Amino acid sequence: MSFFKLTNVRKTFGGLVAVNDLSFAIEAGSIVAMIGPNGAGKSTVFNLITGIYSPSSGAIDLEGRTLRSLSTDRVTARGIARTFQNIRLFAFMSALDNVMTGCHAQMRASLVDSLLHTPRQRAEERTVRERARELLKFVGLEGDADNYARNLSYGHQRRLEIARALATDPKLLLLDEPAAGMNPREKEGLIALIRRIRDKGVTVFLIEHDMHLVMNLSERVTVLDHGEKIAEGTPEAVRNDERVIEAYLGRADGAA
Amino acid sequence: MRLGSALARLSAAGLSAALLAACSPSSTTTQSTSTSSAAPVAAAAGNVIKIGVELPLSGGDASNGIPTRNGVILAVEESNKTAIPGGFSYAVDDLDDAVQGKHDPALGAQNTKTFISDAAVLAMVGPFNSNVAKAEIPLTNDAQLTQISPSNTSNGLTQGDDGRKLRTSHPELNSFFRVCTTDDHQGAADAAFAKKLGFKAVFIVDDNETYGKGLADVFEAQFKKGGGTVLGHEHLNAGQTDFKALLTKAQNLRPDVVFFGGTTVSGGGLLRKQMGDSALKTVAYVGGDGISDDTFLKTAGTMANGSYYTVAAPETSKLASAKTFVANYKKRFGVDVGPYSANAYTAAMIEIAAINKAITAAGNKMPARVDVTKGVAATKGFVSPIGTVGFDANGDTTAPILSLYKISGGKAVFVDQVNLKT
Amino acid sequence: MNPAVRRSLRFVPLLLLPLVPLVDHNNSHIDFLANAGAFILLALGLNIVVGFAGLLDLGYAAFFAIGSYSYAMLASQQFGIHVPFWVMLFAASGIAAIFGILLGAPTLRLRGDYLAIVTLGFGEIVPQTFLNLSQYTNGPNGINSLDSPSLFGHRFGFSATPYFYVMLGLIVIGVLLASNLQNSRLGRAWMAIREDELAARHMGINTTAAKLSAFALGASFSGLAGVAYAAKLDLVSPDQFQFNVSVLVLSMLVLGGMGNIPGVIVGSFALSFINSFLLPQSTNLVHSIGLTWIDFTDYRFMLYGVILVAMMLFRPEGLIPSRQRRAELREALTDPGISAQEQTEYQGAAR
Amino acid sequence: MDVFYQQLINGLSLGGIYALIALGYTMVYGIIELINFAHGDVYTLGTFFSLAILTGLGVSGEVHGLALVGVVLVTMLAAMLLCGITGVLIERLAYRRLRNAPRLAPLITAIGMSFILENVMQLWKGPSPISFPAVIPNPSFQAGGVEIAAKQILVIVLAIVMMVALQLFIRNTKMGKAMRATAQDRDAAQLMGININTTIAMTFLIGSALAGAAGFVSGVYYGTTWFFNGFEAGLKAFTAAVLGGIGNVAGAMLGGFLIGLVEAFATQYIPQGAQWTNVVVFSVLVLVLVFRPSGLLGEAVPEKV
Repeated sequence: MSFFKLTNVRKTFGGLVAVNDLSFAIEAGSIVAMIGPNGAGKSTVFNLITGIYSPSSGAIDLEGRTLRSLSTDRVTARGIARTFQNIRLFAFMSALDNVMTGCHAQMRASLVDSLLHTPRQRAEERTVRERARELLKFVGLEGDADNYARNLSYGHQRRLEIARALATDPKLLLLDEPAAGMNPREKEGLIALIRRIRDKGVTVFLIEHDMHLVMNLSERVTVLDHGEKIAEGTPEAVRNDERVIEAYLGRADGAA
Repeated sequence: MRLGSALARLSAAGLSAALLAACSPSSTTTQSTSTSSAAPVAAAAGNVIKIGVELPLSGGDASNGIPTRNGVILAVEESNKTAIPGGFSYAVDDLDDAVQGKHDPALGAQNTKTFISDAAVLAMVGPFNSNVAKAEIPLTNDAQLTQISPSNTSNGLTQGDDGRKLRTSHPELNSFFRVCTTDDHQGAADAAFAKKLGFKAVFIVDDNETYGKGLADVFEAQFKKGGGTVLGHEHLNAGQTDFKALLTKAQNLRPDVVFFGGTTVSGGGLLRKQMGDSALKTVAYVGGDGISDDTFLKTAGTMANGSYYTVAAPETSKLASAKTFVANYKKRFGVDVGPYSANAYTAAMIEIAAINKAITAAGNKMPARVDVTKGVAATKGFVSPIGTVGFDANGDTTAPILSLYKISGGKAVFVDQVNLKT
Repeated sequence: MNPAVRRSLRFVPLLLLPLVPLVDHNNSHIDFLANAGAFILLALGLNIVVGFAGLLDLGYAAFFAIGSYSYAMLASQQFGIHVPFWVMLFAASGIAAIFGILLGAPTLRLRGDYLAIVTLGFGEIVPQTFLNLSQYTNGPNGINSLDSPSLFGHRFGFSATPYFYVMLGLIVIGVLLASNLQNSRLGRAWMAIREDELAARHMGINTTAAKLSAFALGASFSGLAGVAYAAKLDLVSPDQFQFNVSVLVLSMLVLGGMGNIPGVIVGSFALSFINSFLLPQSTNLVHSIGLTWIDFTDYRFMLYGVILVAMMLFRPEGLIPSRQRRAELREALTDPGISAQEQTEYQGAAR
Repeated sequence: MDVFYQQLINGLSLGGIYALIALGYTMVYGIIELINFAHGDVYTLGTFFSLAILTGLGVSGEVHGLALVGVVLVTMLAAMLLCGITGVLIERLAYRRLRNAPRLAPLITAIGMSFILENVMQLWKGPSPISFPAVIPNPSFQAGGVEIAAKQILVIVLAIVMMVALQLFIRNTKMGKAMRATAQDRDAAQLMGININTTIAMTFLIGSALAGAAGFVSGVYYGTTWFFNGFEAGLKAFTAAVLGGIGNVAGAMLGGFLIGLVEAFATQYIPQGAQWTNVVVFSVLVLVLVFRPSGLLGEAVPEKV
């Protein structure tokens, strides 16, 4: 049984087919990537996984249990976290609060606890605050805990988004173009960070345009074009796949 | 209109002393204050006794309120020319209960509290509207402050269980009186007049307010009792301007008269006007005193002709005691009397007579409010511009006289008068 | 002096508040303060909905009406039921909360401005229904002669002083609860929803449940205010709960500072004061010097309007802002380039 | 059945006024996604302006023949122009600065503008209903037991003519195309060289002018107005716009007529229905928003992520 699996997933908007008959599997503890030209439907796949859209047909399973018709927050609670292509932090909350918000699903404080600040609630707040600080440290933002998210640099915002996603305690982490807008040095740092995340036991599934990063990091690559899978395999295999070269690499190299 | 503001009820107009203390909340003893108890009021400022006037004085209702207030002003001015025991003099303290042009019960209650906390106020005239009275009666009952309304016609204010419920603090001593007749009288008079005029099938509309609905309910019952047919009874929405659908519903039932319970501004004027655009163009229109104002003539335009209304007062020109009042009023204010000017004048005169007596009984000192109230309650055979007035145990007038008017040629013409004394 | 001590010293004047009725014997002042208290409670409640969770509720007066009518129907001779005032405080806030959930459950997935309009529609329906169901509510007459609350055998009657203490007590409780909420798991969830609803969902926040709880809690505050206010006025009638009451409370929030509890209190007190003292008093003043055609109270709605417009344009964070709200609302004004992008994202999230 | 058809006419003529107001709502919402709360008050202002113009022209009663055409055209066009300018001013003063602010901000400002306009009108003409001269002779026609007044035909025809004219304008003129482009993607439109400020101002001009026309017609039709008229009418017109599918011109018209019909039929067929009309209309609003927020003719918009 695969850790995570898409089976014959299809999504249409009106008459437009965004994702067509897509199947692939991800093994636990791996780092995999999805590539494809702009508009190939990559972000739509993420949105299908996290319950923003529901598939027109097909199945999505995590650890053998279907995610179908689960709302986004339930998907998160099942153990799938994500970052966004265009950063969606809580811009006017501190970095620490951003990460603490990510702990929401793990927290048990009820409405009554929240109203009365019961001892249980206060203990939980302390624990969560500690955990959030650790996560900030893990991504290298320990100095930015009290800054507004929007006042952080671009690269730091990307890291904060990862810390926030990790706060939900995911089994599978979806990263949507994590390296976009980063300089080469930041990218190296990011590669190291993603490896450390995997070493913690989190499976990483990323969308990326940066071939250097993809080839360096990922164990398997899925290639999407016009909503269809055109290739799948190790980075080397994909790199040499003729359809991929034709559909994607030839064009993207020039663009990147 | 419907902006019956909650904030407005917070607004206590006429708190001139209050502002001082608001600026310096620590000032302790300088304020002359009174609790709302029935204890003799000792620390009244100066030797002026105030008659509190609580009426709608602004906006659309002002055409009712201002001529009514003027009646009180005239009574006070005339009384001040006579000898008052104890060297006191009288003054009018008026508060407006209209919020954005419409009477508001909550503001009325607030105004009443203001009067209650002013020790110089020994009696009130007002309010004009029954729903306002409902909010005020428990307060004046608690303070045992006499309150005479010139125009409240709703039965429930004084009679039956409803009336008793309002006298929460002092069920044994009523302190609310009225010199006009009640809705059952007005509604009954309307029904009697309607029958006399030969109408057989009525369509009833009311404005879903205390006065209008009460009047319409009594009319409905009485008209049926008199053998008439009630084809329908509908309630308007506040602020409604389109009555076409309602009139279609009505015209289809072929009434020979439309009865309206309510006031001009709550829809009475517009409803009549729009009848002109419907098949009910030639059908008669009957209402209570709520459409007895000039605004009705303006709003309904030419359609005002053919409308009838009753006023819960005798026609002053038919009453000898009224002639002097009408002349004096015209001299003082330069305009003709309003429908309730004489009632307000009478109310104030009854209060002043009772206060004068109470002053003498208290050894020419400021009397207690409760004694004034007892004096007013005992009023019998009081000669006034509206006839001979007295109060029954509920505080209702013992001489319920109603007049019917018809509008023709853009003017109200006296038609008939009934005395419903039983 | 250490800063914590200095900070707490700022609150010492608040401790003097309970002494006001002992010092100021003018009934109308105490009456005003008690009424203002009811509006502070309402504003605290609406702040949970609008300030914390960012949901614009334009029918808030409906919940006030439900609270008031609950008391009027269950603690008067209307049906011969006489539930004690203190029990009704809880019961009515519960009833109001239930109506909050009933309204919220189907509508909360709507985008922000649609939600505003639905609540507005609800705000129109509720008082009209109380008016029309006259066999239960006495229609336009309203219900009066409500049971007077009593404490240890002392009947409140018509004196404003006991209500002043009731309001003060309720406000203290309300402030504690609201600030607890703000600094809790739920409070953070609301903030997150306000900032980016879609991202909030990805944090595992059940946004519908979080919004519903904001709606219900906000409604329960107005239930409390409704009971206390109805008992104090001894009357409920349908025209006490029109749209302008909802707008008035919203103006209080906008004036003081949405999302910030001290700001909300200052805003609602200031507006109550202006309405009850400043406008009538200045009218009396100009009347006394002969300018009788001027009536400042006629400009009341102009005032609300000007407050809403001017504050949103020039000081959207309110007079006493919260740090976060200030940043949110300010930077959108000064930095159109960046926020334009955010705006489109925000729109996406709200759909 | 006569009653049914009579109420149909009543409903359509009431709905015609809602429809004219709804057109403005839907245009503004379509282009800047703002519920222009003050729009209902601009409509009332239209009646007030018309009244002032008629007074200025010295018209106080029925006018006949060519003079009638002249008076109606002059008054209505002038009222439309004045309302249009008012709308543009409101946008410039109260909304433009907030175009990029969180959505609640301009909505709150719009409510504030509404209160300001109401108060201004109240100070102008007082709080009571004011009468409006019956300019147009009002003969009525019998059609199979149903009586149709000339004014009712005027309202219905005018609403349809305005809607069609607006459709043609939006479809065929350069400005109309700019409006559509701006509505779809403001940034892209700007890149294409469209002046966003002018386009939005133009939207307010046209929408408010239509409200002005509605104001004139309502004055003539009811022979009365008052400062608070626009609150409820505006709310119902917004309901109409939502019912038809907000942003959709034909939908606004359809919604307007439907809401008018709902009111007329609720009055007729619900026992004591008059008092329930508002409850029924606002329930329709709630139900439509809950079950079909895109309205009858609108399209569901997929979520942007």
